[in-house]
Amino acid sequence: MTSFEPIAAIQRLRRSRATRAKTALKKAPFSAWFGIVVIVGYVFVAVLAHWIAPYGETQVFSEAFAPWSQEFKLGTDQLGRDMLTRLIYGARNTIAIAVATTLLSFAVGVSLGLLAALHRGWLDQILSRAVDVLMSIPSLIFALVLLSIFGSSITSLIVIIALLDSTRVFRLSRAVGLNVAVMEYVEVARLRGEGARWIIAKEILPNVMPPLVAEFGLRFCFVFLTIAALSFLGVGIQPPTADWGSMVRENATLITYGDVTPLLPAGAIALLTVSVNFVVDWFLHATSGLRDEK
Amino acid sequence: MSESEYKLGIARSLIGGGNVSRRDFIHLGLAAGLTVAAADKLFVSTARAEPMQGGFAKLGMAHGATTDSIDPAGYPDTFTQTAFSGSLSNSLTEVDAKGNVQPDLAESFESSDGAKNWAFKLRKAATFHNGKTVTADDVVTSLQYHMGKDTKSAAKSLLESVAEIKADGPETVVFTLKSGNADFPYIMSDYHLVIMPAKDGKADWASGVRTGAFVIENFQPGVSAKLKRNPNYFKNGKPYLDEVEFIAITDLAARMAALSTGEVDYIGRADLKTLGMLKRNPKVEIVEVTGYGHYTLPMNVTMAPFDNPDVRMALKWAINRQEIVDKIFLGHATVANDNPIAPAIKFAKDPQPQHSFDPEKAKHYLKKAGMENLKVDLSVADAAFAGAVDAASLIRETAAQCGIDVNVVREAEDAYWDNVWLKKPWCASYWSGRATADWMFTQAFAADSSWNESFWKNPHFNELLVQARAETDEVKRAAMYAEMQQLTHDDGGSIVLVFNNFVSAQSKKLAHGEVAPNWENDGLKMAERWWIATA
Amino acid sequence: MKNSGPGPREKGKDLLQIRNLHVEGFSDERWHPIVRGIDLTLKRGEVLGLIGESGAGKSTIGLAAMGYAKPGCRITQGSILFDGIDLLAVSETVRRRLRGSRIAYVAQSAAASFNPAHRLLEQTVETAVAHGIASREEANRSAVDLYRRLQLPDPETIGFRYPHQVSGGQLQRAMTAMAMACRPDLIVFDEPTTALDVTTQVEVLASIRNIVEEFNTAAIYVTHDLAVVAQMAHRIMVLRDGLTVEEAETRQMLAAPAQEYTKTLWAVRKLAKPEVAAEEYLLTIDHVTAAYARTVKVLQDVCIKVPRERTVAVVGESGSGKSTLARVVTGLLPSLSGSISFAGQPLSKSLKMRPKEVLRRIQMIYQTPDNALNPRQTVEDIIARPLEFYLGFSGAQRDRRIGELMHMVEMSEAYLDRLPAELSGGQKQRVCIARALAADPDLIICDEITSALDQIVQEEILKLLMRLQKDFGMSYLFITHDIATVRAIADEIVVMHQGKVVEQGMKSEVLTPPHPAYTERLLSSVPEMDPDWLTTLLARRKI
Amino acid sequence: MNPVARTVLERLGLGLITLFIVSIIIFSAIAMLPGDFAKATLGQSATSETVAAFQREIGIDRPPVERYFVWVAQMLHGDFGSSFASRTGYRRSVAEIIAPRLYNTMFLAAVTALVAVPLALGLGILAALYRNGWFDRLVNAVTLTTISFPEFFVAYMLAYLVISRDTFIGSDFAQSLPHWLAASLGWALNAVPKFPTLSNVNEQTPFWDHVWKVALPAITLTLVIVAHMMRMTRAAIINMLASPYIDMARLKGMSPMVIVLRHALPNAWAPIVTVVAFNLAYLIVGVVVVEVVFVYPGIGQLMVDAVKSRDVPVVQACALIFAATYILLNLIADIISIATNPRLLHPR
Repeated sequence: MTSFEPIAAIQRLRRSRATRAKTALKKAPFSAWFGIVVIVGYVFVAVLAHWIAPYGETQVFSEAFAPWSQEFKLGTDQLGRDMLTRLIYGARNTIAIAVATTLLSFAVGVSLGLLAALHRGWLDQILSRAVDVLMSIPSLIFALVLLSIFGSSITSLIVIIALLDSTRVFRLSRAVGLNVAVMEYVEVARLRGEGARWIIAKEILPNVMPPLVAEFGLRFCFVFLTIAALSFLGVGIQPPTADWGSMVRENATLITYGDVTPLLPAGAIALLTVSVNFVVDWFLHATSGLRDEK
Repeated sequence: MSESEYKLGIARSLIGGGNVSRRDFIHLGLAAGLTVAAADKLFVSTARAEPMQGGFAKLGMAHGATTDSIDPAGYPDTFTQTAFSGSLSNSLTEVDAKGNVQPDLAESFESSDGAKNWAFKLRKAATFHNGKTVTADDVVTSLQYHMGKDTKSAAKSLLESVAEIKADGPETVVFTLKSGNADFPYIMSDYHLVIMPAKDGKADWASGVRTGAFVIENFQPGVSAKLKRNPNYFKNGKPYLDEVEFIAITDLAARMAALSTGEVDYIGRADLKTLGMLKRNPKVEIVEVTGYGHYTLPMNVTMAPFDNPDVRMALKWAINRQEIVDKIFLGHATVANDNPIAPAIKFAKDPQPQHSFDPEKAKHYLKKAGMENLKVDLSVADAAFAGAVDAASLIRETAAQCGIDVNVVREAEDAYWDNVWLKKPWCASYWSGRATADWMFTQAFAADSSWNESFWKNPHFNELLVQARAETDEVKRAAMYAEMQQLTHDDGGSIVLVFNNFVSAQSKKLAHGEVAPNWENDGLKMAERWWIATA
Repeated sequence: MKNSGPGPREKGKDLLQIRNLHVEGFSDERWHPIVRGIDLTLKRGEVLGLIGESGAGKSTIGLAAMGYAKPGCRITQGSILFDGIDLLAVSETVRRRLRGSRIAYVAQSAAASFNPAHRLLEQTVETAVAHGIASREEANRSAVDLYRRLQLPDPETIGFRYPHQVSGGQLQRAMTAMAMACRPDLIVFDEPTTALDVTTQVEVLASIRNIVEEFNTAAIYVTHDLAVVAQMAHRIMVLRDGLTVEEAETRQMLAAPAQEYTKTLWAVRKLAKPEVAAEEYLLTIDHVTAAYARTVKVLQDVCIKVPRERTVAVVGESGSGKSTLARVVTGLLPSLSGSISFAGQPLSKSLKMRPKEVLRRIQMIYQTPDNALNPRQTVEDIIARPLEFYLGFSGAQRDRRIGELMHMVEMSEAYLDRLPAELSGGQKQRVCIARALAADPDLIICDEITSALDQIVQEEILKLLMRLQKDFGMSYLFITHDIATVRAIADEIVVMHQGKVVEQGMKSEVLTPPHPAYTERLLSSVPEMDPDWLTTLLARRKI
Repeated sequence: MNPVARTVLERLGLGLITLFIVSIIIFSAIAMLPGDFAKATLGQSATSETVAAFQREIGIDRPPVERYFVWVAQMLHGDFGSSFASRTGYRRSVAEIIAPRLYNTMFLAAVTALVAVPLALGLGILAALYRNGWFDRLVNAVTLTTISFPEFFVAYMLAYLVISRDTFIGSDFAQSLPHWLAASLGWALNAVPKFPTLSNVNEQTPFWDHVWKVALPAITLTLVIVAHMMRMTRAAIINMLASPYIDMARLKGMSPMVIVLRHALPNAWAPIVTVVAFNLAYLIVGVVVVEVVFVYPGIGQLMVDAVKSRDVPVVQACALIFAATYILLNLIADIISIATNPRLLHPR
């Protein structure tokens, strides 16, 4: 079946990316809008945490587990810290850590994955086997061991989770990279004599962005869950830094009695995860050009 | 005795005899001036006060690991301690609910030569589970298991003071100590020092054959241990239960849930946060005793800035202990005063003044020390004690108000005792407490103790310690201990924050007498001492 | 077996009537018209050829005849009356029952249109069984019969093979069998032979024609190839941009097209460049043998010389090794043995060993510009890179040169900001040419660069290439399967078959008989405009 | 050679190398951890003498390289060695420690898989069939939400459901609700089966009892893994729906259901089984959190315990089992991918 060319397109000049984004946004479904609004809200809160939060991050008040009131909108936590304040600072810390972790894991995973896809041969073999080895070790327990070795500072937390996560990013980027690396325009670049760095950065990367961005969104969310699971196993973020994963863990026992406190940070994580996924779904749908019926 | 008390007395004795109905009892209670509800409650608790035979109890323990074993060289946590020391085995002595030492496998004990020589006479009726009589040789080999160069026992240091143990005939064991110790029988109650049968001159721990109230039936390390009643137990009538199962439930929420759903009848270390909510469950009851255990923040006094007593004093005044009790332990603890001797222990005397949160005093001492911009690291992990990290967070806040910058360093929980304790200048620590002042001081404050966690070497304190140990005049002894407690309070390197309470929760199905405070789970002996009230 | 041409046949009554059909397609967040009011009538047993360039809407009309619009398309207006049933008015269930049983479809790429997971036989009988037209046994028997009639090898067992296990030509015939399985009244053939080699195409065309005649099935035959449609259709309808240009009986249409557009379509075939003998050789391929997995030799002992300022056309069918030849010359596939010299210097076998200057002097242009242009780079990025990379151009110098290059390939500078997706096929190929020119090369390897293009566009591109050669004097190594293209552009011809050079020489020598057997077969299989060509050819081959 | 046999041999060979490297990594990681078994066991009551005696007895006073090779030699004889928790005259072989735990883990994984995999496939297929409809959106939103909560949180919520079955009516929360709502919620909660919140099984637990006891962990894990598999199933099928042969099937008059099941699904197996294998591997290697919450004696908790106590032989054995599981499941996924792809199974 031949593809049709829009008749009107020939005369039209290229529209800027901004206008494209605008038209795309206009057509975004409700779920995507919802996701975008929530994410923007979170970022807003995270960036302005210092100004929005009613109290200091670690400020302690006399009453622990205070009920919701005018003074403490969401009550206080086990140490008498304002819950709302902790949640707001939690947004800042958690999102910052998750962003840093995901960026690092993508920097490592994508560059190595695309390099493997481009070069194939022994480099690909070595990297792929190394990734196989890493993936065959249970990541949560391995992270636990590594954190015990290197100490659970925020830096090592970020680096370790990022490295263990990067194996998956490697696999994905290698897989999508392979599809692009066989394209003729990559061959053209190789025939021209371009170096690997240029080919990866200019020829391959721009063409594998959609699946990578989608994966970025998902991995970003999983960082929260990983931190929560690690803090469940006793290694996590240094107190008194507020982060949602640890906050869920600290208050988890209250769930058994139907107390809503642990729902707040867990809900914060869940809302963000769902929102990111909505946006990712829409993004994938919009960029894949995959048209199905209806 | 008032009339109402008299009537209640009658009622109680009637129930004890089993010949009074609930309705009759409530009538008598009403006559004695009680409300219906109160009388009913009294009926239930009184009825439950009389031990009954039979039944199966499932006990949820807060610990348990796959490396657990029945080897008494170990017993690292409440699972092994309660199941294998308290239920399966006996030591020579035990500590009762009042804190007094009582004979257990020994029938009696006496000292001579300024408490330097001790003779323990064994019970005649005592037999091992395999029917063999307990002899003095068994005792000697059992204790020697924890002594000597090659022992791996955690109790080794306990017996450091013992120069010689020998059997004097089949029923008497004689101890010769390196120096006099009036409290020696207390040491013999330690949960490691259980008596095992001797086999080829060595203590045979692996067979699981002991003297205790229960016989081991099935043990899956880290999961559960099932024990059944020892019909030939030397204590008359005990134990009451036919069978007990200890279940390792390390997760707090899981433990609480298991009790709520009735899947276990008892849980150790209940969750303080949700205790209030658990109390609303009509089938559940909370048991709380103030133990000997205490949480400390030892400062290494050989290192700057803690080598300066004024810095230590400033920190002692910079901590809001009441807040820690209220928030970390939710009131289920007692404020301590930098003195490790729990109020329930003999010779305990609260030193003055009570250290509390006082920024002015803290600043005063800081100024005196010339360190107005003090910055210190506090190394903590919840491995030290549950809530250590939170407590450190609170300390950081209060210290900040005194001009002290406390940097809380969260250490890895693994290997905390190996890497942090006795290594970092200021960290968190836990002592389960000792039954006597001497024992406590000797292990944690004596200059030559390897567990002197603050490396505190006060010459006067150490002199007093040796003198008091051998002193048999109770009054003089009391004075010496009071002075020592004042010294740790004023000069010592350990900040003793709080004494902890043992908070457990149980189904009302279970009943018991007064609960011993020396260890958790009724002095580890709950299986032997408790019974099922309503079948 | 009858081998008569598609002469006037006895026509039945009207089977299909399409009136005022409008179809729209969705792209760039907008609905665009694809078909803009088409009327069409087809009688029982009649074959109608739909012809036009890409974008003319011919496939869309073919599908609309089945009451179907591709995902992303919609029928907005009109009526489609099939045997009295208004396909647009009835429910999807009714349409579904008609599809496959009374109206069948044969797709362009059989390889892609057969489900790789099922055996041929299962797929052949699927509709008949699912619609309850025949029992499985009957359907199987009938399928074997059809395989036999369509001259498939081993008709009894071929049905048990999977699609990937049979050749393209066989698949196309199996697909025809699948369409025939329910003895439909109408079959839509959508470019059924476009993806095939010419020699295979002849056989498939013959099979299709026979079976359609045998069952007196009406057909809509969609193609862009005039010579093919001339063999197959009774009547031809020329389409452009979703509108009918003209419609007539085949012979009449071929003899006297009425419309200007139709005439230009007809004219394409006449381009031919006079050959010029070689003076000096630029590239010498000497006894080169190459293989992919070290086992299967794709090139065997190939010797080719490319003269300066001349075009050497390498002709062959798929699998002949002609594209591999390009890869060996560019260094992408190091040869196993033999040597290549370029401008008198030996050429390193591997790409990595070649200096930048050598890389610059050999450029390559690919068959599908869609794959050869990075969809995320603008035209300017694409053309600028060789200038920066090889020549170190920047700033105004670079911009000026880009302007010149755009001018050379006859494109407006307004296109510089566009992404490839916003260009037409011909424009994309021009950008590829501009990119190659930017390096100022001595040799350009053109790998089937026109075969994905419409014929009118092909002609323009070929003309452009010839002009550029005249102006700048580069050599072309022109790889193609299309004899018409060879006629148009080559000075010398190399015929390849199964990795070996069958024949080479000046164009005139190679194209004039006598030929070696393979060349003969290849040349004779190229369809001609004569409606009797197929009949004659088959008759001749039978001898 | 038969492509399946070749893949199996190749992968098993690579798998052995992987296992070897994993064992080195794990061994070194544990060696780098602060402390050792003796110190970890003795904890606060350690003295240098007792630690030294302990180290001598279990042989960790030897240099790590030597210990590693001793361990390798043992492994080559098929002996997993003894746990450090062994004492003279009281051997606790690693195999004996692991066997019941492994069985439990496999049991839970099997029960979960039996529920989760068909559920995920079914939902995925239905979502693909009714794509972009309300059913699709609903399933998507629900599954997304379940994976958005930390695992232990889901577990506790389920436990809460079971607990509040009995306690809800009397709770403050219920009192704060309007009466009718509280009553109907209470009624709904009553329909919740009284699943045990404690999954403490042992070797004597009868089969059906075991199934009953793992109900909550299995449900938790199902909620955790279904989303991933379901989304992949849906995506893989929809991806296939863009193929020309799907167009062909439509033009052959096939119904949407037939198209999805007969034409799209058989070609979508490869990505689906890959993701299913990934999740099954997770069921075996990644469930430590759920094991802790429901006190289920599985191998994850065993490994965490062993890491904490530095019981190297047990850690090594667990790591190898996990790695082998991962390798085998991936191998099986590859075999299924080959078996469902005639191009690979029947080469030309």
